[in-house]
Amino acid sequence: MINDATTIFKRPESLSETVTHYCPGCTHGIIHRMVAESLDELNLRERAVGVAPVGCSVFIYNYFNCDFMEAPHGRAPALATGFKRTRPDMICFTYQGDGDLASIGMGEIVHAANRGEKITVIFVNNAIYGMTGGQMAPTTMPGQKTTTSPFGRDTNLAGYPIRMAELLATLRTPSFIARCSTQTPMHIVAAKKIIKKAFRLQKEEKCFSLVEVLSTCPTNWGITPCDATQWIIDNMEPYYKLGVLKDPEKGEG
Amino acid sequence: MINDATTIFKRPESLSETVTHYCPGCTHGIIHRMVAESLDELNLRERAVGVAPVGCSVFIYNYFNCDFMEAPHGRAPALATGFKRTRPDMICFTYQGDGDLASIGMGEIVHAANRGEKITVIFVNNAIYGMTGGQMAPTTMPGQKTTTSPFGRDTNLAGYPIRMAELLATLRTPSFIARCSTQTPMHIVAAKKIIKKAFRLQKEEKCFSLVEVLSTCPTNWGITPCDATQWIIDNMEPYYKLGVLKDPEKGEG
Amino acid sequence: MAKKLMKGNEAIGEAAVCAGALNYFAYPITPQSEVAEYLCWRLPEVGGAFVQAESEVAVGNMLFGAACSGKRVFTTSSSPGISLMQEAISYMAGAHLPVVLINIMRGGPGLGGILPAQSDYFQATKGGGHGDYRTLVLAPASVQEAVDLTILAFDLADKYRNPVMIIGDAMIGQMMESVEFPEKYREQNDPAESDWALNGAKGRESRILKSLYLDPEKLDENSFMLANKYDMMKKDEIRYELYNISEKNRLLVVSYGTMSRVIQTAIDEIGEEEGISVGLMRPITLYPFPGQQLYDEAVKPNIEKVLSIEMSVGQMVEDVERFVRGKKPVEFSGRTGGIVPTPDDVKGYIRKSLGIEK
Amino acid sequence: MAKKLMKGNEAIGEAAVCAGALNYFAYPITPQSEVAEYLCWRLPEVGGAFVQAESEVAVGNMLFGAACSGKRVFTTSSSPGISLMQEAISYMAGAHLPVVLINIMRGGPGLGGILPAQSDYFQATKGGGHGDYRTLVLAPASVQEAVDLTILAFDLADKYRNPVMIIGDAMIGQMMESVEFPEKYREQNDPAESDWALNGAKGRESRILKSLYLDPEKLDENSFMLANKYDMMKKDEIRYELYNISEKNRLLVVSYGTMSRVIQTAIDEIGEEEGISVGLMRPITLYPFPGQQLYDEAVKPNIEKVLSIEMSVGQMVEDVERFVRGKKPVEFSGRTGGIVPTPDDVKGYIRKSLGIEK
Amino acid sequence: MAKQKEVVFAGFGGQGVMTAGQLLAYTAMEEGKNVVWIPSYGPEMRGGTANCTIVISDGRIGSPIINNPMSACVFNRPSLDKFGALVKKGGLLLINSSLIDVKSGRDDITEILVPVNDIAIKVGNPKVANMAMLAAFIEATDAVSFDSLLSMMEKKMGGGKKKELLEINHRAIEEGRKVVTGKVNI
Amino acid sequence: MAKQKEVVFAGFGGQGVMTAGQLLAYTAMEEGKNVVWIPSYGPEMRGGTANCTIVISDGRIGSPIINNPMSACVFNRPSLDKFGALVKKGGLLLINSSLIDVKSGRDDITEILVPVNDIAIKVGNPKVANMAMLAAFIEATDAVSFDSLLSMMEKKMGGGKKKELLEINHRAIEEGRKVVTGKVNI
Amino acid sequence: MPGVRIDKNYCKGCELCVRACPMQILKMSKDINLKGYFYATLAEPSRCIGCRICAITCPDVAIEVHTHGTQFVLFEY
Amino acid sequence: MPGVRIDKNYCKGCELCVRACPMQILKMSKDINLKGYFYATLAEPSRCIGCRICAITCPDVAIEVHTHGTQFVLFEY
Ligand SMILES: Cc1ncc(C[n+]2csc(CCOP(=O)(O)OP(=O)(O)O)c2C)c(N)n1
Ligand SMILES: Cc1ncc(C[n+]2csc(CCOP(=O)(O)OP(=O)(O)O)c2C)c(N)n1
Ligand code: SF4
Ligand code: SF4
Ligand code: SF4
Ligand code: SF4
Ligand code: SF4
Ligand code: SF4
Ligand SMILES: [Mg+2]
Ligand SMILES: [Mg+2]
Repeated sequence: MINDATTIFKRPESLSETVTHYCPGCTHGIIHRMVAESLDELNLRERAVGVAPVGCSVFIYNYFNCDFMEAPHGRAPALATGFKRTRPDMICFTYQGDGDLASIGMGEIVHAANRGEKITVIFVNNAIYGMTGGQMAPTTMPGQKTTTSPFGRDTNLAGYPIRMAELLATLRTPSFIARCSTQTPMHIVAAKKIIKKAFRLQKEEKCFSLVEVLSTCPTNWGITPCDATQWIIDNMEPYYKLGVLKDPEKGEG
Repeated sequence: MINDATTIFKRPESLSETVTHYCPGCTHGIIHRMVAESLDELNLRERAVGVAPVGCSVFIYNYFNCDFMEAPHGRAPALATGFKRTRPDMICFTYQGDGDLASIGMGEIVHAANRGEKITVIFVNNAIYGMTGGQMAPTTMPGQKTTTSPFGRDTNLAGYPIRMAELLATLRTPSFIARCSTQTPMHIVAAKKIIKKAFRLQKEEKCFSLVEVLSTCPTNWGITPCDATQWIIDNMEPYYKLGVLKDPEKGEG
Repeated sequence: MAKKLMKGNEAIGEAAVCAGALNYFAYPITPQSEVAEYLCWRLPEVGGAFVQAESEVAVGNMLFGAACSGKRVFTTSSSPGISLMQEAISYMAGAHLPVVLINIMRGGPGLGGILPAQSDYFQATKGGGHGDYRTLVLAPASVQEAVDLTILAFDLADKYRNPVMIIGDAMIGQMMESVEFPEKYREQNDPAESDWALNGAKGRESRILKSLYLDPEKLDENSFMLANKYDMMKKDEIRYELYNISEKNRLLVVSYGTMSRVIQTAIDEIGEEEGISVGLMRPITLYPFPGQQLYDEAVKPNIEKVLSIEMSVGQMVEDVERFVRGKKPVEFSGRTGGIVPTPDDVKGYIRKSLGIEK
Repeated sequence: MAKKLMKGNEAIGEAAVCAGALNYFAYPITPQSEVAEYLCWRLPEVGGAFVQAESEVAVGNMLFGAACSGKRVFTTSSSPGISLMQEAISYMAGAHLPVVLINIMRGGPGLGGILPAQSDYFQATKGGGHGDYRTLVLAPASVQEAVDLTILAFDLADKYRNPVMIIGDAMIGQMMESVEFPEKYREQNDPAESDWALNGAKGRESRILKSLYLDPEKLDENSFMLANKYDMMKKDEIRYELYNISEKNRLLVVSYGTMSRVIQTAIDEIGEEEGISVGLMRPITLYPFPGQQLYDEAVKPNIEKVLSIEMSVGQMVEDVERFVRGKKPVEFSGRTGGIVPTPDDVKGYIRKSLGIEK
Repeated sequence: MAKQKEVVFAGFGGQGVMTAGQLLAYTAMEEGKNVVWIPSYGPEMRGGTANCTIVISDGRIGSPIINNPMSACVFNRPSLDKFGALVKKGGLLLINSSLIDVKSGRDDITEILVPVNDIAIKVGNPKVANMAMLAAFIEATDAVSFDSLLSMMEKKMGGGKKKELLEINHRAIEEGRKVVTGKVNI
Repeated sequence: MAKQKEVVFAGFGGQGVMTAGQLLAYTAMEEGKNVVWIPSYGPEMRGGTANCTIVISDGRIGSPIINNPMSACVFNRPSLDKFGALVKKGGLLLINSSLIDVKSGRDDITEILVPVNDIAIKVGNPKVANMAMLAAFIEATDAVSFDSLLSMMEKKMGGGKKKELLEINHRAIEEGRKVVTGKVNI
Repeated sequence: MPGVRIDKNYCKGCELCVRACPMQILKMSKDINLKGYFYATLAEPSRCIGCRICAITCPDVAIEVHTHGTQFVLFEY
Repeated sequence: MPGVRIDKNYCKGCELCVRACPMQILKMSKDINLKGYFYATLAEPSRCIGCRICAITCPDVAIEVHTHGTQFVLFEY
């Protein structure tokens, strides 16, 4: 039916042809694609090295056509630091979940950002530990039920969700820190721009960049993929405000 | 000569009679005394448990008349969490240096604060690793010479100093976060009030509290004690602004 | 109490409650997350508390602080998580603290896999942390034994004021078996009664729990004090089980944990089917190791060889070699990474070791 | 090159430069901070880079990332710091990465002290992390040997694509001795030439460096692949030194590192002064251990006993027992926590072992 | 050892194979037998394969790992491919004929086709397919009694508003039993 | 072994004992000897005690740890108390008589009193007390030659504006030598 | 004329595209694919405006968008 | 009349009190204490106003402040 046509949207080259292991409707897949598109558009694939986290996205290395190393849980920014300092001519990015980055990896991400490592961090916040079966994360919303907070997150015992982007934006070292989301197509369009900018800043040897992306986990939230995007709008977005929090090109540095 | 007199300033009871191992003029001693005075005044000594760090203040347990445990480097907030959750009826405080708290212990302090552990953290920022012989800390000032930054801290490679109080104040969980200093007697007077309040808030089972205290390290800064206090005024205070950053009693929570 | 069918992970959680250990600190990791998922609602019922830590480094150190209270405290984790606790374990041993750590082992090294393995034997028994210390190590072979040894672990930790580890493979954690718990649940330790815990310097000198001794004589003394405790354990705490011991045995197999059950089946089958008589020694305490007992079995005249079978590439076999002292050839067989040798595999190992063709 | 008088810590730093290892990651800790204090100015001179990490956990993982580049990378630390790297070491071994880790040991467990000890033998040789892996372990006895073994360590790490550890006690780090460096300094590895490093998927399939194998067959295969490498090391890399071997020897002492030098003096003295003839075996590779060589020495007819002398409460002695296979009684003597047994102490141990009254 | 019964339930995640196995295990325990239930998960959270093994015995249970189970209930094609070949000679294989249109091809075992998805849809709830399979297995092997099964089911599901569901389960069990025409002595 | 010389320099931190020891070690190495310098610090950063041992030998140096050194230079009372007792029979003990007003009480060793702080003040810089002590030790033992010492000192201190300091060091050395009246054969 | 091509074997049937399509012209199939999912299909090809919103939304990159001739670009991506 | 008592064996001679005293009446001694430090002394006792500033400044808690009779309190501590 469709022939002689111009393709106006297709699978980016940086993405391999593997079907992912993600659950239906899990927005990890969208974020993967945006990263891959950014690598393609900036022509970075052949000198890019990704660092896989431990979390649902642990198999990310199977889905990209670029080199990858796989980090211990939470330590991806340290691996990226080590690699980038040894090969400053390469492009290095991490892809991390909220358990990985905001819980066990807190020390590593704060210090990588503070040293101003010239790496790009894609931080996928789905307010839960996806891979291990839905335990409470530091980013879990107040009252949210998880397998380790069966009566809902109790802020008296577990505190409030951590806003990583805000926390990192307090650091004086110049960096690019932004939060975006995947809940509607227009959010995705905006997210893509931000992710691409984060990679561009690395290409230009400018600064550390971190993009927090609000993401769904229909499986562990126990709702349909469509309801999950609505859940972001209703519950996460009011607390995790979207926007660019720190931008070296805006002279705030 | 002096007899029949009223004592208007004396060694607090919570302090033991041991001569400390600190270098002459090191303000660790002043901060110890203020903590001890707070314990005395709030009548907490008999149910207080301190957590010693690794750093110059590792021997703090020899200088106090209250129970103490000694933590691995950086992990004092985790020990305090464990103890306090097991004995909520006791008073638990940590005393940590900047290498201890802001470098290796970043994950533990952020998460203890975020969970809202009802502990008190005394954070002694002297912009250097004192005990190990003066290496660069995350809090070392730009251009400051240390044994691992012999040409001065290079912000291009090591980033800017971390402001822990500001960083922790971004957390949503109610807490008391303040920064004070030891550089002049009037600063000490103000610091004492803040430290005491931090302990009072724990006594009242209110919240997590952290007091950052700017402190000197004449030995590793390579200057006299008097010059060291001036160095705080000239170099540290403009960057590490003094004040209360977060106060549960001011309704900011 | 009536029998219950329970997953090993949940049974371990209930066993701790039963032992009066109501302060639990953990970080999720497959294949043991069910312990936390069980205790997060169970502990509040009995006045206990579970803290989900930010990392296993924090877990180890929360345990450290909690243990200083004199109450019974514990964690559960799996291999990589236990690696992250090594510094804290060394500190707790150095400070003479009672604490129970349960490792539901998965395949390694590195991220490895999530299936059963026994490749953390060295880490557990030799001390993966720095310095001269040991943990007492127990290895259950069934869900019921996991319960019993968990309860015992707390007693031994208190008795010796030393960390006690339980190492079970993922099977122990994941399988359901029927279990019985003691009728009587133990009260928590009363911190006020402790003569070493940090319970407030009221009417007494202040207490310090620490591992720092800059004076080398004192540090040496502390290390030999620890060594002394371990010698006492060697005298009093060695536990093991013998299976199918007879004078006809040609081979002595050494194996622990669920692996040993597979071997029991294989021994039964190879005996019945092929008339090959094989005995099994199953250490229950891996440290202290039942070394003399092993030696005594190994030297029995009919035994041709000693065969260590493990879900690893060979770790316990080094201790087996050490204790058999050259009296009989020592061999190793096993698989790792999540592969559990089946009874047929084991029969193969036995035949190979004895040079029997099928 | 001319002889230089150098502190061990600084000499180690220079040796790494000499081996073309210009990427160094570390966190301060006594008694090895001088390595970083030396390299923080030395590396920039030669186009290298030192990153002061926020913790040893980060160090281990920075090394991991850096090693993926195919260049030579390393760290130095001391006992508690090494404990914090156990997870990363297990991962690096699992991912087949060449990396050099240098542990200037201090007394433990816990915070312990800052003086020389040898109580991390188990951690280094058995693998303090989880899973089936090993590190090749070298133990220098002088500053010159620290230099030579550092250079060798990088070669071996590259050869086997496996972590290599050097364990020296605080004496090695703190003492000054004269050293010579090779004339020719080695170039850095060219990452572009590597057939395994991550150097960009340009004109080739993408490469993955990882330790995760959810398929148990694959994980098992990876573990046995590692085991195979270790078998090769056992064949090709065993290094040791014998001292004062003669047919008159009544005792064989086993000892490594600077401790062995004290023993050499003691052996000289007790021979001269009391006519007691004692031999020494000094393992240079602690893993793989010169086990067969030890056995061969131990079984010599005049040898009454084998004595392991360590600055610990007894760790290597377990390997000594294992390899002597019951042929001669094995004993242990030593102190720990920072106490270095003196030649007089050692003579006492020797006499005691041989049942000689002075 | 003759008194030991082993069965594998295998299918996609979400087909209820774990629950069916657990219910069998609970029932057997309630009847005073020794029992082990052991799961095996694939790497995927959803859409992966899942199976569990149940060993029921009057005596001590040795290996919880069974190479060649005496029986297997397979809910999908990959499970048939894997476990069809593993069942012990003389053993029993129950095949979900709603989703699988082939057989194992072996002639040394007994095969029974159970259209469990069809049964489930028929009785009004696609989720009870697993119960139909379990019923067929019990009917064929007498591994436990149906009385015990039903009372255990009641205990596990609780009363109240769950009553309707219980009803549907009962019907699925009835239908499952019907498929089996004789006993298999395993 | 007769060709081996051992000396401990011991005092408060800040008295320059480490530097003096290192200078001796460098000089000995430059003369082609084998040498070990090994420090020992107390737990305190400042105000603690510090000492170092130097072993100089024509042959292989075995133990870097010396129980009973052949000689010791003690700069303060605690060091005298500790090392005075340890010096080998027939050995040599140099005592900083500016700060220590007692002797070791032993009659099996040679003792030399060197008022090093007084000398240092006399030559114009309290920091060079350590050089006076080192000079006295060398004068008494011929551990190294003064020519080597001076040229090593020059090398280590560099030229330029340091010249004045070098001058003062020279004078301290001269004064230190003068105190010693004879050779001690250790 | 624009159009989309949905690779049914990538599709996991999450229905996000169905909800996102501004023209509401995507439907779930009645068949299942190899992995057992009901997959998305383009029910009314003629009404497709080639906006790419379905493709942008699809987590499994199952959708390709083509056009033929003039194409009105609603937004940059 | 106020006054201070300096325990010379706690004093490490840091001179912080000397600089802090508003009356400038503290001086360093010419003798050394047990630890070898020149310690602080109250050179002009009669001019002491009992403000406690020296004591508040002392890192080694070497200073006690006494008073006798009426005392003007400059600040709370
Ligand atoms: C040291 C260590 N601790 C724990 C784990 C277990 N673990 C694996 S993934 C994970 C959490 C993943 O959550 P997140 O980072 O939010 O990623 P998601 O799965 O939600 O994408 C945990 C705790 C591990 N592999 N290693
Ligand atoms: C795991 C570990 N790493 C490193 C050290 C060494 N260490 C001891 S104290 C210290 C830094 C102390 O600095 P800081 O916390 O600022 O305290 P200060 O001495 O300045 O008061 C370090 C790195 C250690 N003891 N343990
Ligand atoms: S578990 Fe959650 S995060 Fe993981 S793949 Fe499924 S939906 Fe995505
Ligand atoms: S080294 Fe610095 S911080 Fe430590 S005691 Fe001395 S002055 Fe204080
Ligand atoms: S391109 Fe636009 S109109 Fe066409 S199917 Fe996709 S979302 Fe609908
Ligand atoms: S969004 Fe993608 S995976 Fe989801 S239904 Fe549409 S085509 Fe299928
Ligand atoms: S009390 Fe005040 S006036 Fe008196 S000595 Fe102290 S600082 Fe000076
Ligand atoms: S402030 Fe204290 S230690 Fe310093 S000189 Fe004065 S009295 Fe002495
Ligand atoms: Mg997550
Ligand atoms: Mg500091």
